[in-house]
Amino acid sequence: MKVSGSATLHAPVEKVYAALNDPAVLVRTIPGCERLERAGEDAYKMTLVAGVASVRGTYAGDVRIADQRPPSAFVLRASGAGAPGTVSADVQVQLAPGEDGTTVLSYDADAVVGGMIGGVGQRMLAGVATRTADQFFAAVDAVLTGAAPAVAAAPAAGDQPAVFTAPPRPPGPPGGQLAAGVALGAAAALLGVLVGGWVARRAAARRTS
Amino acid sequence: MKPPPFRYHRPSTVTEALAVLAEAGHDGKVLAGGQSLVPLLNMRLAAPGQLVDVNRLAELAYVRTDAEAVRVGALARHAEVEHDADTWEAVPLLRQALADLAHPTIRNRGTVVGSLVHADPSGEMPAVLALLGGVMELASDQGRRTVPAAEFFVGPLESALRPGELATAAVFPRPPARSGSAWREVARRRGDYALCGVGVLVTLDEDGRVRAARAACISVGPTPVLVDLAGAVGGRPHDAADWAAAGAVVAAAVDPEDDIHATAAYRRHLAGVLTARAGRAAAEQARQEGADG
Amino acid sequence: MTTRLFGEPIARREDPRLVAGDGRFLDDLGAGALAAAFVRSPHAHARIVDVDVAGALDVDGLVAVYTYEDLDGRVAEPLPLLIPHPSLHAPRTAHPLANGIVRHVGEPVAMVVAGDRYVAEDACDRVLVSYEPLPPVVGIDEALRAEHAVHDDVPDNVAAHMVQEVGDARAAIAAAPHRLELNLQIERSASMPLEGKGVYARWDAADRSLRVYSSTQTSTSVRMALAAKLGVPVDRVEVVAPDVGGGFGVKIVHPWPEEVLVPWAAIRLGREVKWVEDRREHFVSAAHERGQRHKVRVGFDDDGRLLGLEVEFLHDNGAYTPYGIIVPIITSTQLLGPYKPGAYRVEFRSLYTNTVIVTPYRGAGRPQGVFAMERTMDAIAERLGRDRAEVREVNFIRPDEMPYDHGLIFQDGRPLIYDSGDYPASLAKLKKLVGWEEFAAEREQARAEGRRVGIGLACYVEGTGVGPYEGAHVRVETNGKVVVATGLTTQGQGHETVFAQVAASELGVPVDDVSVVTGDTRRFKYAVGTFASRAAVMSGNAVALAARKVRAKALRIAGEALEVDPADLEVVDGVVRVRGVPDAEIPLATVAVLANPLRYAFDEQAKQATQFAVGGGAEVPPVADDDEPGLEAAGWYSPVRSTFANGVHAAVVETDPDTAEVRILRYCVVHDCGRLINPRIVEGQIHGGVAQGVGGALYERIVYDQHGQLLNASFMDFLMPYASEVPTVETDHLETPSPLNPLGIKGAGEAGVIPGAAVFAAAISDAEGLWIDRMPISPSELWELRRQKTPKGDA
Amino acid sequence: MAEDLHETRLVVNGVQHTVQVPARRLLADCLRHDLGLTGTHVGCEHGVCGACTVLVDGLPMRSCLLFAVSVDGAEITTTEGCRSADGGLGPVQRAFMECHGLQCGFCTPGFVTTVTAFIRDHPDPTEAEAREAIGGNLCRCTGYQNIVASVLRAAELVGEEGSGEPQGGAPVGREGSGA
Repeated sequence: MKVSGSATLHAPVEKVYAALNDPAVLVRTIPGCERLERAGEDAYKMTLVAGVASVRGTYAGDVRIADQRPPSAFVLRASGAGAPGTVSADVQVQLAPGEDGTTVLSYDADAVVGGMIGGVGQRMLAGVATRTADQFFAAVDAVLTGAAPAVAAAPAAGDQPAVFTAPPRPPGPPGGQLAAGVALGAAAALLGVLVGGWVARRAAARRTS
Repeated sequence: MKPPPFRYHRPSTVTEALAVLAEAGHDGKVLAGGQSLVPLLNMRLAAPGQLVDVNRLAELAYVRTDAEAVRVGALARHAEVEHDADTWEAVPLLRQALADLAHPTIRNRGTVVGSLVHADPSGEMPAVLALLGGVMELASDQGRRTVPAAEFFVGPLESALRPGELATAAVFPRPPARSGSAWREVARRRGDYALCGVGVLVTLDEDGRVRAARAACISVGPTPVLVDLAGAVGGRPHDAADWAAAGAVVAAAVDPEDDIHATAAYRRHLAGVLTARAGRAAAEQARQEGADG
Repeated sequence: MTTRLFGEPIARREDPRLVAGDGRFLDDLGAGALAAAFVRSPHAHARIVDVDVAGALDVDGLVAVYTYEDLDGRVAEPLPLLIPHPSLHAPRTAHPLANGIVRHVGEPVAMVVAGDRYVAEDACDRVLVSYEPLPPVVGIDEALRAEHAVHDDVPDNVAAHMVQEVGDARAAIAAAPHRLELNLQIERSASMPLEGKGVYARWDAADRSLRVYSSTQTSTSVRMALAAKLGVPVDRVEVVAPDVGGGFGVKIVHPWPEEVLVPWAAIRLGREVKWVEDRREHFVSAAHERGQRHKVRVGFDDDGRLLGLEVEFLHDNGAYTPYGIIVPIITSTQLLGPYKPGAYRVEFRSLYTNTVIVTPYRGAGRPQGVFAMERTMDAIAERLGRDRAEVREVNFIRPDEMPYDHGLIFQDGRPLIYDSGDYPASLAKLKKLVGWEEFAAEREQARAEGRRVGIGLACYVEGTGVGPYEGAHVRVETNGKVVVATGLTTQGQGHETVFAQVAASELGVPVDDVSVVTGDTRRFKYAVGTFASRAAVMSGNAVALAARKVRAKALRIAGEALEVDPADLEVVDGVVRVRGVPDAEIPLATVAVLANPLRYAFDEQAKQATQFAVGGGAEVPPVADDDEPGLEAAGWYSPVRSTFANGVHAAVVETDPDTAEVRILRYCVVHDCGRLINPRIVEGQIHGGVAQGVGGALYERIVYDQHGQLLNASFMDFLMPYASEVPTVETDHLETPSPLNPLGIKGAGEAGVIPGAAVFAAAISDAEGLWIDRMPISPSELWELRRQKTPKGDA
Repeated sequence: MAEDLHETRLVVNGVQHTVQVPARRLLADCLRHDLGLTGTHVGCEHGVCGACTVLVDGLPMRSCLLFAVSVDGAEITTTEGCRSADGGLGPVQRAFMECHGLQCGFCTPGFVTTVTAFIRDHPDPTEAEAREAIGGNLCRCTGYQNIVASVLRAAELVGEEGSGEPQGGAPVGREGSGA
C-alpha cells in the first residue's frame, strides 16, 4: 500500500529534522504511542495502542531511522505485529525550506499489511492514512511551535535517555497516521484503523456496533 | 474464526448499563445487534475486554413518531423501522434507504442506532440522518447530551460517542411540507455495500418550484458527503430542474478512492448519475406530496 | 414401480436426510474430539527466524503445539507430487509445516491442539513467530522477470515448459490470407465450496488401527497416502468421506498438510483430533485456479476457416505443484473445442509465484482455453464482417468425421481422439433456442430506445470420464435388498440416486430396494476419485458391469432351480420369471439364499429356498471351482480413453448506459453428454455450473497485491453470486451416445461453467461495441473501457 | 484461567434446553456442539453465506453472529424443527426434494429456515418475491433456479396442509443440559 503527501511545518528544516528524529518528540506526537525504547543507534522498540473506536489493539515493533541526510531527508523502516496482523513500512521523508521560515515536508510510504487484517482491510488504508497524517503533523507542529511541550525522558542509566514514555492521556485520536517519522506508529495504528476500515466498508454482515 | 474471550455484562436498565459502561471505560464495547461487531470478533480483529449487551434494555426498544420527527430507540431493529407505517408516512427516506441495507436477515437483528454509532462511511443510516439534519441522543453516568448529525460523524468508523457513553436514540426530523425524497445506490451484489449511494431530499414551494434540494452520498468520502443542490436546481419548476447539473455538482464535491471493486473516477461518476436519478424521483414525490396535501 | 429407471428424473435418495438436518458432514462427526488450529504465515515469502510457543503453553485447555522440528519420519518430508509429468521439470511440494521458509500467505507454520477450537485459536494467538521477509514473487510478469526466485533452486521460476505441435502452424499462419494476434487473459478465482476442508482422526491403540474422516473428493487415495506417510499398514487405515459440502475440484488434492498432521497428532496423543477449516483458512491455504495469460496467433481464409493456430500461454501455478500441471495441459488441448485448427502449435510455461497453490477448479483450464478460442472466433467474424455463428460452423468437426484424432496427447496421457458428437446440430438447436437470427432486429430496436443489449455464444468440447478405472461391488442380500458400493466420493452429484438407478435397471429390481455407498474405503478398496466429470461415466459403468454379472449368476441359479434355460428368464420387480409362463418364478431374494450353501437365511426365507434344489449333485463341491458363494460381484470399468461431451451456450445481456452495470436477460444452454441417467440431476449440474460461470465472468476474482497479500479473503469481497445475480437458465439437450462405454454416457459435471467467460465477454462486446480481452469484468472496468474505447488487438 | 460459564436457556424446536456456556460461544456452535443439533451449518462465520440461518423467535437470523448467552430465553427453530408435526419431512423440506433444490445440501438448512419464515409471512409469493426472499443465502451448487422453484412449491404445499412447524403448537418437552 503506497501513500504519499506533504505538509507545512512552522519551523526551519533543521529544527523539523531534529524533531522528527527525536524520540522524545515522536513518543509524544504519535497518537497511541505509549513507549519508545532505544535499541541501538537510531533504532527503537515501540509499544503503541492503536485502533478505531473501541476496536483497538496493542502493537509492538521496531522502528529504525536510516539513510539520514540531515537536514533534507531520511528513511524510516518499521515493522510491527499485533493480534490482527503484521505491518512493515518504509517511509521516505524529504524536507525543504518553505516560505518565511517554514518547512515543506513530503513523504512517500510503502506499507505491507499482513495476517488476517491483510486479507480484509487493506483498501481502507490509503484514505485513512492520508487523512490522519495531518493529525500527526499538527501534533508535531504543536511541539515545534511550543504549543505543546516535548516530554521529559524517563530517568535511565547512561548519558542518553533510554526509555521515552508518553504522558498520561486518553488513547490518542483513533486512526492510523501513516506519516513521516512514524512508520511504525503509523503502520501499527493502521492495523487498528484497518480493523475499523474492514467493518466499515466490507462487512456484508452489517450494522450496529 | 472464533471470538476471543471477553467479560460479558447484560444490564436490564439504562441506568445499570451506564454504570457498567462508566466502569468499563475504554475497555467496554456495546453489543446491540452485533451484525458488524461479531464478524469482527470472530476474525479476532477486535478484542474488547468487556461486552455490554444492551439487548435487554426494553425501554430503548421503540420507534415513535410525533409531529416533528421519528424517534428511533437504540434497540429498534432495522426491520422494525423499515416496516413501521407511521415512519413510512413521516420520513419515507428511512424505508427507501433501509431497503438497500444488507439483507432482510441482517435487518432482523441489526439496529438503526447501532448503524449510526458505527459511523460507517458506506452506511445508509448516517447519510439519512445527515440529509434530514437529525440528532443523536447520548447518555452516560455523567448525564445526557444531544449531538447533531453534522458533528456526530467524525471519520470512518469514528463517531462523537465517548467512552462510557451509550447512544440511546436517533431523531429523524420530518421533512417540510411539499418535500420528496429518494435513495439510489449501486452495489456489486444486491445487499452489498454500495460502490456509491445517494439520497436526495427536495422541497418545493407553493408554485411547484424547487425551494430546497440536498444530496447525501455514501462510499465516496470518510463520512457521509452532504451537498446543497440549490445552486443547480433552486427556483426551477420541479419538472424543469436540471438534475444532470445537480449531479455534476455532487460529482465535483465528492472525493472517493480506488479499491478492488471500483476506481475513484467510477465512484465519482456514479455519484453524479445517482444524484440525477434520485433527484428526479424525489422531485416527483414532492410534487405528489404537494398535490395530495 | 417401474424398473425402467435409467433416464428417469426421479427424486434424489440423499435428500431426506439433507433437508431434515440429518446429513453427516465432517464437523457433524467427532463430538468431543480435540480441536486443531494452525498458525499460518502472514508473509508471502519469508525465512522463519524463530517460533516461540512458550506463550501458548499457559493457555488453559491446550493439549499440544507442534512445529516442523516436532515432525518425524516421512511426515517431516515434503508432501507427495501426485501427478508427475516429463514437462514438469522442476516440481516442488510443501512440507506439512513450513520448514525454514514460507512461500505464501497462509502456509502452516505451527499446529495447535486444544480442548475446543476457541481455545486452540487463543493458543495460536500466543505463538510468536519471527520472520525475516524475503522478496515476494507475485504475478506472471514478476515470475517471468525472475529477479527473485520462489524456490532458490528454480532461479527462473519456471516449473514446467511444454510444447505440442501438429503441422507447421507458424508457416500456415504466415501463408494465410488473413491473420490476427490477440492477447487474452483470465484472472484467478477459486472453487469455494460452502463447506471448507476438514479432517477427523481416531486412533484405536488396542487395534493399532486408524480411521480418518475427511471432506475429500478421494478417500481411497488419502488412505494410501496416509498409510505411507504415517507408516501404518494399509489394512490398518480406513478413510471415509462423509457427506461433503461441495468440492468443485479443490478437495481432490491430497494429502493436504492437515490431512497428514491431524491423524499424526491423533496417533501421538492417543486422542481423537479434528480440524475444520474456517473460511479465512480456505482462502489463504487451500487452492485457487484460472489465472492464465494467452497470446493467440491465427491465420484464416475468406470464410473464416482456420489454417493455422498458435497459442502461447503462461500459467501461474502458485508456490508449489503437488497436483502437477494438469490445468495447463487441459487448456492446451481442450481449447480446440469443436474446431479443426488447421496446423496447431501450443506452448506453455507454468510459473512459480508466492501465492496459494493452483489446482483444478470445475472446468480445470477449459474456461481459459474456451475463452481464448471463442474470443478468437469472434475476432475472425468481426474482421471478415461475418456472422459469428457462421464462422464457427465452417470450422466444426463434422459428425461423419468422428472419431476425430487431433494428433495431440490429452491429460490422461492418451491420444486426443473425440469419440462422438454432433456440433452442427448443437449449434442449430442453440440458435433456435436463443433466437440468434432474430436478435439483430432486437438489438436495433433496443438501441433506438437508448438501451444497450448484446448477445454472445460460445462452444466447447469437454473430455470427460478420464481413467484409469473405477470399480463397484453389487450384492443381493438374502432379503432381496441390493447393496451397491463404489469407491469414488460424492459432493452433491446425487450418486446415491444415479448409481441406484443404474443397478436397479440392470438387475430388474425396484430402485427403493437398492442402497448405495460411496467414498468409504471400508466398503470398497480401490478407486480414483470424483473429478474431471468422471463419476457417472466411470462408476456408472462399473456398477452396470457388476450388476450384469450378478444378474447372469442369478439367472443361472434360477434356471437350475426352475429347471429352465436361463435364456428364457427375465427379472421384473425383483422376481425372476420364465418369460410367458405365469407362476414359474422365483424371488431374487430366494436366489440369493440359494447362491450360498450356508444360505444365511432364516425361518421363512430359508423355508422358501428349501423347495428348490440347486448344485451339481454329490460329486460336485458345494461351491464349484469357478464359482463363489453369494449373489454378488465386483465390476471394473477402464476406458481406453476419455469420452467427449460438448455444448453451446448463449447469453443476452443489457448494459446500463450510465452505470455500466450488466444485467443478464437470458442464458441458454444446449448440452450433449450422451445418454442421461437422470435428466433432473444433469439439469441441476448445468444450472450450478452456469452460476459459477456467471460468477467467474462478472463477480469473482482472487486479488493479490504486489506484496503477495490476498486482499479479498472473505465472502464480503470475493463476490460469489446470490440468487439476485444468477439468471434463469433455459436448457435443451442432445443425446449423442458415447461408443466407448456400455451405457453410452458422457460426463456432465463441469460443462456448465466452461464457456461462461467467453459467452459474457462476447455478449458485452456486442452490446457495447467494445473489444473485451480480459475477464472477469466489473461495472467499473467496463466504464473505464468505455472511456478508453480499446480497439481490438491486430497483427 | 478458565472462562466464566453462563447458564443459558433456549427453547429449540419446541424443546427446552439449559446449557452452561462461555459468553463467547456463538449460537451456531451452541446448537451444533452443545445441543448436538448439527443440522445448522457454518459456512463463513462472518454473516455472509446464510448457511447458519435459524429462526429466533420466528425471525431468520445468522446464528454465527449471535452469542448464545445474548439470546437466553429465546425460541429457536432450526431445520430439524421444520419437520412436519408427525416427524416426517415438512412442506418446505419436501418442496426442496421435489424440485431438486439442493445438491451437496450444506447450505440447505439455512434456506429451509429462511423460506419457512418467508412463506409464513408471504403465503402466495411471485417468482420475483421468491428470488428476493433467498437473496441473502449463498448456494454454490444449484444456481438457485431450483431453489426458487422450491420456494414456490413450498408455498403451495403449506397452502394445502399448513406449515407443519411443531414450534409453539407442540408440547414443550424437557431436557437437561445438552452440553
